[in-house]
Amino acid sequence: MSMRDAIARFVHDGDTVVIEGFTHLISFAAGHEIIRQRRRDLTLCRLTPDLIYDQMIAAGCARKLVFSWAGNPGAGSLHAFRRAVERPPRDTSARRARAPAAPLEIEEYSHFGMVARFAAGAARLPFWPLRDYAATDLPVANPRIAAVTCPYTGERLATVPALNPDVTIIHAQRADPDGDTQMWGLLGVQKEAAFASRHVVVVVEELVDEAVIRADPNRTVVPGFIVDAVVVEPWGAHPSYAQGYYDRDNAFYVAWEGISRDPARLTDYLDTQVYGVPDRAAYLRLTPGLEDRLRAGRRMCAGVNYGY
Amino acid sequence: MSMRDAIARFVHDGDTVVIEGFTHLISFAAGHEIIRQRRRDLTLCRLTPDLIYDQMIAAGCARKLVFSWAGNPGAGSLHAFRRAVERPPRDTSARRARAPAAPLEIEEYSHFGMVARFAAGAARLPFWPLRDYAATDLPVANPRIAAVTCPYTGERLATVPALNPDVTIIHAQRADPDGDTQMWGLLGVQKEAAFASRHVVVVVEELVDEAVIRADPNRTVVPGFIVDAVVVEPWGAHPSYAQGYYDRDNAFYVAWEGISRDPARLTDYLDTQVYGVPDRAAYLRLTPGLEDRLRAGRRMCAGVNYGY
Amino acid sequence: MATDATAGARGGTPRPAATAATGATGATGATGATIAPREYSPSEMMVVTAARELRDGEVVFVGIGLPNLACNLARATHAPRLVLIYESGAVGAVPDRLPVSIGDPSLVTGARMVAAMADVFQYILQNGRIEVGFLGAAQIDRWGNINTTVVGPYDAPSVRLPGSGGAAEIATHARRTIVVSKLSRRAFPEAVDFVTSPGHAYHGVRRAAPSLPGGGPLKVITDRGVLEPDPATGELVLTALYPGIAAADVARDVGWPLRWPTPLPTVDPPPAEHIRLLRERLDPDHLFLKG
Amino acid sequence: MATDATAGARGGTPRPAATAATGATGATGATGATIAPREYSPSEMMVVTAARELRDGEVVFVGIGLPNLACNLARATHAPRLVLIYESGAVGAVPDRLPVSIGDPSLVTGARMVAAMADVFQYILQNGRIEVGFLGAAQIDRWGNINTTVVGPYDAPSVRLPGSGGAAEIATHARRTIVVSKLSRRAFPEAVDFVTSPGHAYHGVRRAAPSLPGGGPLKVITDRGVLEPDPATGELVLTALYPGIAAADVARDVGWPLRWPTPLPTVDPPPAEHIRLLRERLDPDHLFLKG
Repeated sequence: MSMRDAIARFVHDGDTVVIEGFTHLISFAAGHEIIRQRRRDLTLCRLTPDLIYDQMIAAGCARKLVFSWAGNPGAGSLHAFRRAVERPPRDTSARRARAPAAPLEIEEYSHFGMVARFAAGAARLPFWPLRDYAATDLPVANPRIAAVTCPYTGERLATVPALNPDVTIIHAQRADPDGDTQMWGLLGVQKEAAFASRHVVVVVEELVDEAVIRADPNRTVVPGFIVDAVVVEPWGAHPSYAQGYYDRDNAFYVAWEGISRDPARLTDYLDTQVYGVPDRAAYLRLTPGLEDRLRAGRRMCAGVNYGY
Repeated sequence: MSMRDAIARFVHDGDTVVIEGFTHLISFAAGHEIIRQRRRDLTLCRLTPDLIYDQMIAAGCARKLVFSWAGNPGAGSLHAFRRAVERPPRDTSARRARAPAAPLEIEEYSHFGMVARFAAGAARLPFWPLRDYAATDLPVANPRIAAVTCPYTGERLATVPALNPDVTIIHAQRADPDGDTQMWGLLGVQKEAAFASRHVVVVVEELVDEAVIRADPNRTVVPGFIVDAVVVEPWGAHPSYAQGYYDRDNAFYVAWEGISRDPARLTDYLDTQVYGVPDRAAYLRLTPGLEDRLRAGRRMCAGVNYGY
Repeated sequence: MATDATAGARGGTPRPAATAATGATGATGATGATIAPREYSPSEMMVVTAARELRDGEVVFVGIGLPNLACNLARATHAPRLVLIYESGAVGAVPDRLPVSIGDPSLVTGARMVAAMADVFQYILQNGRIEVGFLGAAQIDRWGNINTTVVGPYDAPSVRLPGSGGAAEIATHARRTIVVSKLSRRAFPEAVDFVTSPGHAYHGVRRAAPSLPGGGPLKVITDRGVLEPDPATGELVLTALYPGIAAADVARDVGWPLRWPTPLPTVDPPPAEHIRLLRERLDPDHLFLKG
Repeated sequence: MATDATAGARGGTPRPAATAATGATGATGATGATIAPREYSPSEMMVVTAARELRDGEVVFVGIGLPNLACNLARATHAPRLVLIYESGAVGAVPDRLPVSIGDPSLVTGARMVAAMADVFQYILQNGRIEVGFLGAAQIDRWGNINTTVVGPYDAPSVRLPGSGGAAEIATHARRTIVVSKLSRRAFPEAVDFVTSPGHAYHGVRRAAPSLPGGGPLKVITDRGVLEPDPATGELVLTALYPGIAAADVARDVGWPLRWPTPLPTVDPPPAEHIRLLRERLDPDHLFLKG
């Protein structure tokens, strides 16, 4: 399925949408297509909103953000996000200037809290218990953080509610046509997010024959029977990365600090790199030499024996 | 460390002991050494007691069994276990004849319940919630199955208490000297059992250089920093199996039905194959041709690229 | 309520004809001639009947023995895209020998995925991803409750059975549970000695979500016919007979006053091609198709 | 109770001299000559001081920047068997470049293990397997409470910071949390605007197991000296100064009446070899050692 068709079919206005991947394997291609298709009122969930949700917030796709760490890892801030939530005191003119196109609701956890929300969703439990948030202000800021009493010890434990998105989109190194998906390197919470979700779209660097998957079944993270669509989109994670395929574009992450700080530059970025191209292939053509700069070196591991 | 030293050091009378591995990678070598060292009053925990706990029960090591499916998979019963718990009515002479050396206490769950107990232990939570046991007699038979109320939906969910063994012993294909352990094929609940445990002993087919582990870090299931001892014991899982090394000895599993049904034959088995040998190498020498019969064929998978 | 049903006499007040076993997949016909009862064994008929319950593309939680053969027969005939999941974690197995245990290495070699058991039970089964679960039963009672734990009292059993394994979870969560069990008075009592896996009523209370989200044992495939729960009461009633079998042949070995509709459908006999497949390809050594 | 401590005047009632930063590992000496303050930067001194907190073989939950450099310095000197874990799941990483994010691919290539984040947080961190956790802090207050969420009110912040990430969990579960933060009045207020990660007292109640099983922020390593909680009250007090710094230089930028024992130990200056290692091998481009 093309990315255009997958987004048209599985992402609707008002949906709860997850694009997961912790630094690694973030599907920017999917985020850009959602922007191009001008989806609105989305509830965007991710541990780390990262540049992709900053772009989607700037483009007006988001009604609400559910997250646990909203920064530009190693480089600075997500300024579109910050403009949407900051309210500088005593300077009403600045405040008006900084106000976003639409107000952004936030629902905030810690990483563990988000992981636990996905785990509960994947296990079809209404909550997940965790030992966390004692003596912090997070449960005050977010009343959805609640508590249960252990029936054995009487201890009070924090709980978070299950997160069951309408659609989860994950990027992976490879899948077969049935959607059996293999990834390696950092795995984040993709498995939990996929199992928690009503629909799952997998975007891959390579579509491989079923035999490739079956040769190493322990490498499969998401089984095809929970996958609704497989989209083949090489370099679909750039400026994020795909271990074994291409490196993270750290220069772009650093550049985002300046781009996102300036609404005009951000608009220009969206116009050129997102709205201005029809698809990921065209996006890549905008930056000649990108592939050569970031293409992964070779560090192959040996195989193992599955015989008996 | 030798198996003898590892058992001497990490398994004590009265301990709660886990030898995990679902059909695959069951450390019979460890079980036999525990029998040889005549440990007593152990609380033995496993989803499937399998032949190894039947042998340990017969040898008088166990005070209590915690389990979820006590059969001989594909072949019949665990008769030492059955003799220890069955009380045939109306036949007191048979009852006396069938009574075990020591009475065996049992604590019973379903597979999911045992998995959840290990997961709670691994997460250092006092309980784990699961949607299970409604309208069954298991919570009547086992009052440790309790319930919590979801703080969001009001739904009552079953709970099981955490299981934190004194020692977990797992068999794996390979580890490095620091204890970083890789396995493939069926993974059972080894990861959870290891993380839940105060001590962890890993028994491996092969000790490999750290570089082998580091070449494919996604294959590591148990990190060295939670491992207390690495024992190198080729064929240490026989008659269970190690994917890529040797097949399950199904003939022995079938034969166990007859051996374990007859206390005299069972005693003879223990005398010959367990007490009668000093270690696993000697055990293997008792059955010439065993390795040739069961050695795995070759079904290598390809490696993947970890470069960037 | 279940108590409404206990008054029903044998053969009386038939349940509305729900899908009979024959209606499921239309497995017959396409592959040609069927054969006479003496040309197939009761076990073979059970396997063929179970296979007909499976729809192409379904996700099936399967054990060893007859259910495994039923799945393989379905894959070889009308349901090539069936996804088989074993509680051991093997997903999409294509064993090149008949596995003797659900943890057999042949289920791993060439599988689509190996899932850790924590994921099998939480993310697959409890998640509601399993469409069909197969169970055996040492005992199954009038209300579909299944016992695989003990014969006699729990604390002093005359026979200690293996226990639940994953059975309680399958009967709780699978959308449809199919029980495969040979008829006998001992195996089909009025009430089981111990409820290991939930049926359709427990001490008079009908099963319901959210604590029991799955459908429970919706088909009980025996060696003489098929039982299904009466939708109104949850009581198991006879809904189809194998060729050459009379309802009384079933009722004789069932420990409660068995009811059935009139007329009572007869299951199509197995196509000759399916019997050939079973004998020549799927269980050539007759490991599981003995009786 | 925390209220006991609020009466203590600056410099008064010193806490019993707990392990000063210099006592941790004896990192100096073995590698020879130390150097004068003008020959190393405050950031370098912070890294060297943090490295001394680490004991060989410990399991450390580490972030990017100065803590990462501190761990690498410790590994290159007295703690070669330190196990580094990043919240991204990389265990035992040996990056061949300086990672700019905790999810950098160089942390995976050649690592000992990659753990899924559900396992990192449940089986490693909540399990109590982390001996040392490093945290930064936009604000840290008198009681060791850390804010990385907002400046100003939560619903209308003047500055929106990234939030917790894994910080709340680290401060909850790591046996010892080490905070690395440069001194400023803004960063060391009497009370933080928002408690993201728990310190030693919250609204007057001291931290305690089981809800807070870890030790909390037991060292706060600044660019001028080291603060530690008074064991009796949980209040952060100055326990060691860097060479050439006076206690008043620290107190000036701390938003509460800072206390310290007399005499106040001075941290050993960095060995020349450690500074060379940092500059030439561990951060040759001065990516993190700017100031």
